[in-house]
Amino acid sequence: MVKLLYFARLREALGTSEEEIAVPDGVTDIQRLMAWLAQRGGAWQEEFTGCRPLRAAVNQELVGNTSGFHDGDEIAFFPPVTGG
Amino acid sequence: MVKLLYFARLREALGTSEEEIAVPDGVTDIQRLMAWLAQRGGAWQEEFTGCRPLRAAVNQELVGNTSGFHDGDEIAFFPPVTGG
Amino acid sequence: MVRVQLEDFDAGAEITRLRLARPDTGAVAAFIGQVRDLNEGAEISGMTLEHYPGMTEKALEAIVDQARQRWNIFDALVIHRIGALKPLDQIVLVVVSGAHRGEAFSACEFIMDYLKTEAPFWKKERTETGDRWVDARSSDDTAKQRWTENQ
Amino acid sequence: MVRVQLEDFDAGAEITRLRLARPDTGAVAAFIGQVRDLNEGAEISGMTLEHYPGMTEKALEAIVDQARQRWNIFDALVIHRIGALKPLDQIVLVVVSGAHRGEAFSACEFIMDYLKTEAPFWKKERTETGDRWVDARSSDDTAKQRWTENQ
Repeated sequence: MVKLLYFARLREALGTSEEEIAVPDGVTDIQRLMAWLAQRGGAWQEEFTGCRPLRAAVNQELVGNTSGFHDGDEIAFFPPVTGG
Repeated sequence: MVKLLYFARLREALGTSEEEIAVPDGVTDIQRLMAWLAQRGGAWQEEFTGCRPLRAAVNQELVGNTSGFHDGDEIAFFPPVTGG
Repeated sequence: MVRVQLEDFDAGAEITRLRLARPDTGAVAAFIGQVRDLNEGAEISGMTLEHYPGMTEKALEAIVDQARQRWNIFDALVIHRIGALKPLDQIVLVVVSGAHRGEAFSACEFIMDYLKTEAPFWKKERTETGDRWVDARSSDDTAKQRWTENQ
Repeated sequence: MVRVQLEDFDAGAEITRLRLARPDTGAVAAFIGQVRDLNEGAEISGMTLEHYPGMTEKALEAIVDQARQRWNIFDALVIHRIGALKPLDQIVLVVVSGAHRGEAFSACEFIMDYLKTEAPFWKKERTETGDRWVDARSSDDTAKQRWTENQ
């Protein structure tokens, strides 16, 4: 099981802010996780196929798309940040 | 007649803060004025022979040593500034 | 120190606190960001700032740590607001104290540039034609890149 | 605006004033310089700041004008104190407001760098072994030169 979090525009587009979910074997990095989420279709497909800029964090650290993750991790997806 | 002003360490070394004075014909720029003041000897010689860094202003504008001046001008000499 | 809060802050009081904390402090650089009444041609009546509780604080701490490692500064403070804000409200305060001005200025600007690109905050603006999420600006990426080129 | 004064100033109030002056202000950069309790290895018990009445104000105005020509800023304020000061007293305040942070930061640092090398102020420090005039620092000339090289 991993915990997935969605923020800001992405949260609104997906209509959800978080979920706890078991991912299939083989879905072991951010890139594969995004591809798997995109298969849900609709907004998921639009958001996770890489057309819109998206950032990912694993356990609250920014990571690149090739970064792996493990069972129990907290994985967040969000648009480029716009604070300050 | 020109008005001469001295500031900070220079003022203390010369023991005077200002004077109104007629300069000889031919003393028409800062360099020549400094040489003429150096001829007074003592502290004047020490301060105006160019060994210590000195700045000059004519009518409250910083100028270089080759700048000229005219009758009635206010000419100031002072060490490099140390504000802020 | 890093604070993420709903409440407004007293920039003057924070600056004074850092300024007086050490008698060998010679320089304090500060930055305040506030909500503008217009953005990209549209009038803004307000905005909401969302963040990622936990990660946002960590990201800000990491940015401040980087600044401390890179420059010889005494202290650095970041306060960033979240929630509903209106034009002329303060959004962010960065204060850096040090012995001399050059390092205080650089560290303060570095913290802002990194905050703009690495700290998880998102702005949603309220305009006459509806709400909209603010897009990230490429100029912010450019501003951040300076710090890696000028090593 | 430029002020040369004996009295202390309220940095927070000045920053707030510039910040709120225009609703399209997004960024305020500020700098405060204060008297350190030590300089070049000696303990400082106080200092006296001398200036050139008339020229000092003109020089500061000229520096602010240069900053305004060079960057797209909304307002700039310089307050510099003269007379007797003691450690932890504020010496100088520079505040710059603008739409965006990059120009506010640059203009604020530019004003300080030019003030340090072009505005007629002189510091005399009181130390345990007597009074001494502070020497100009070559690092201040270097800091100023950056602005002509980066055109």
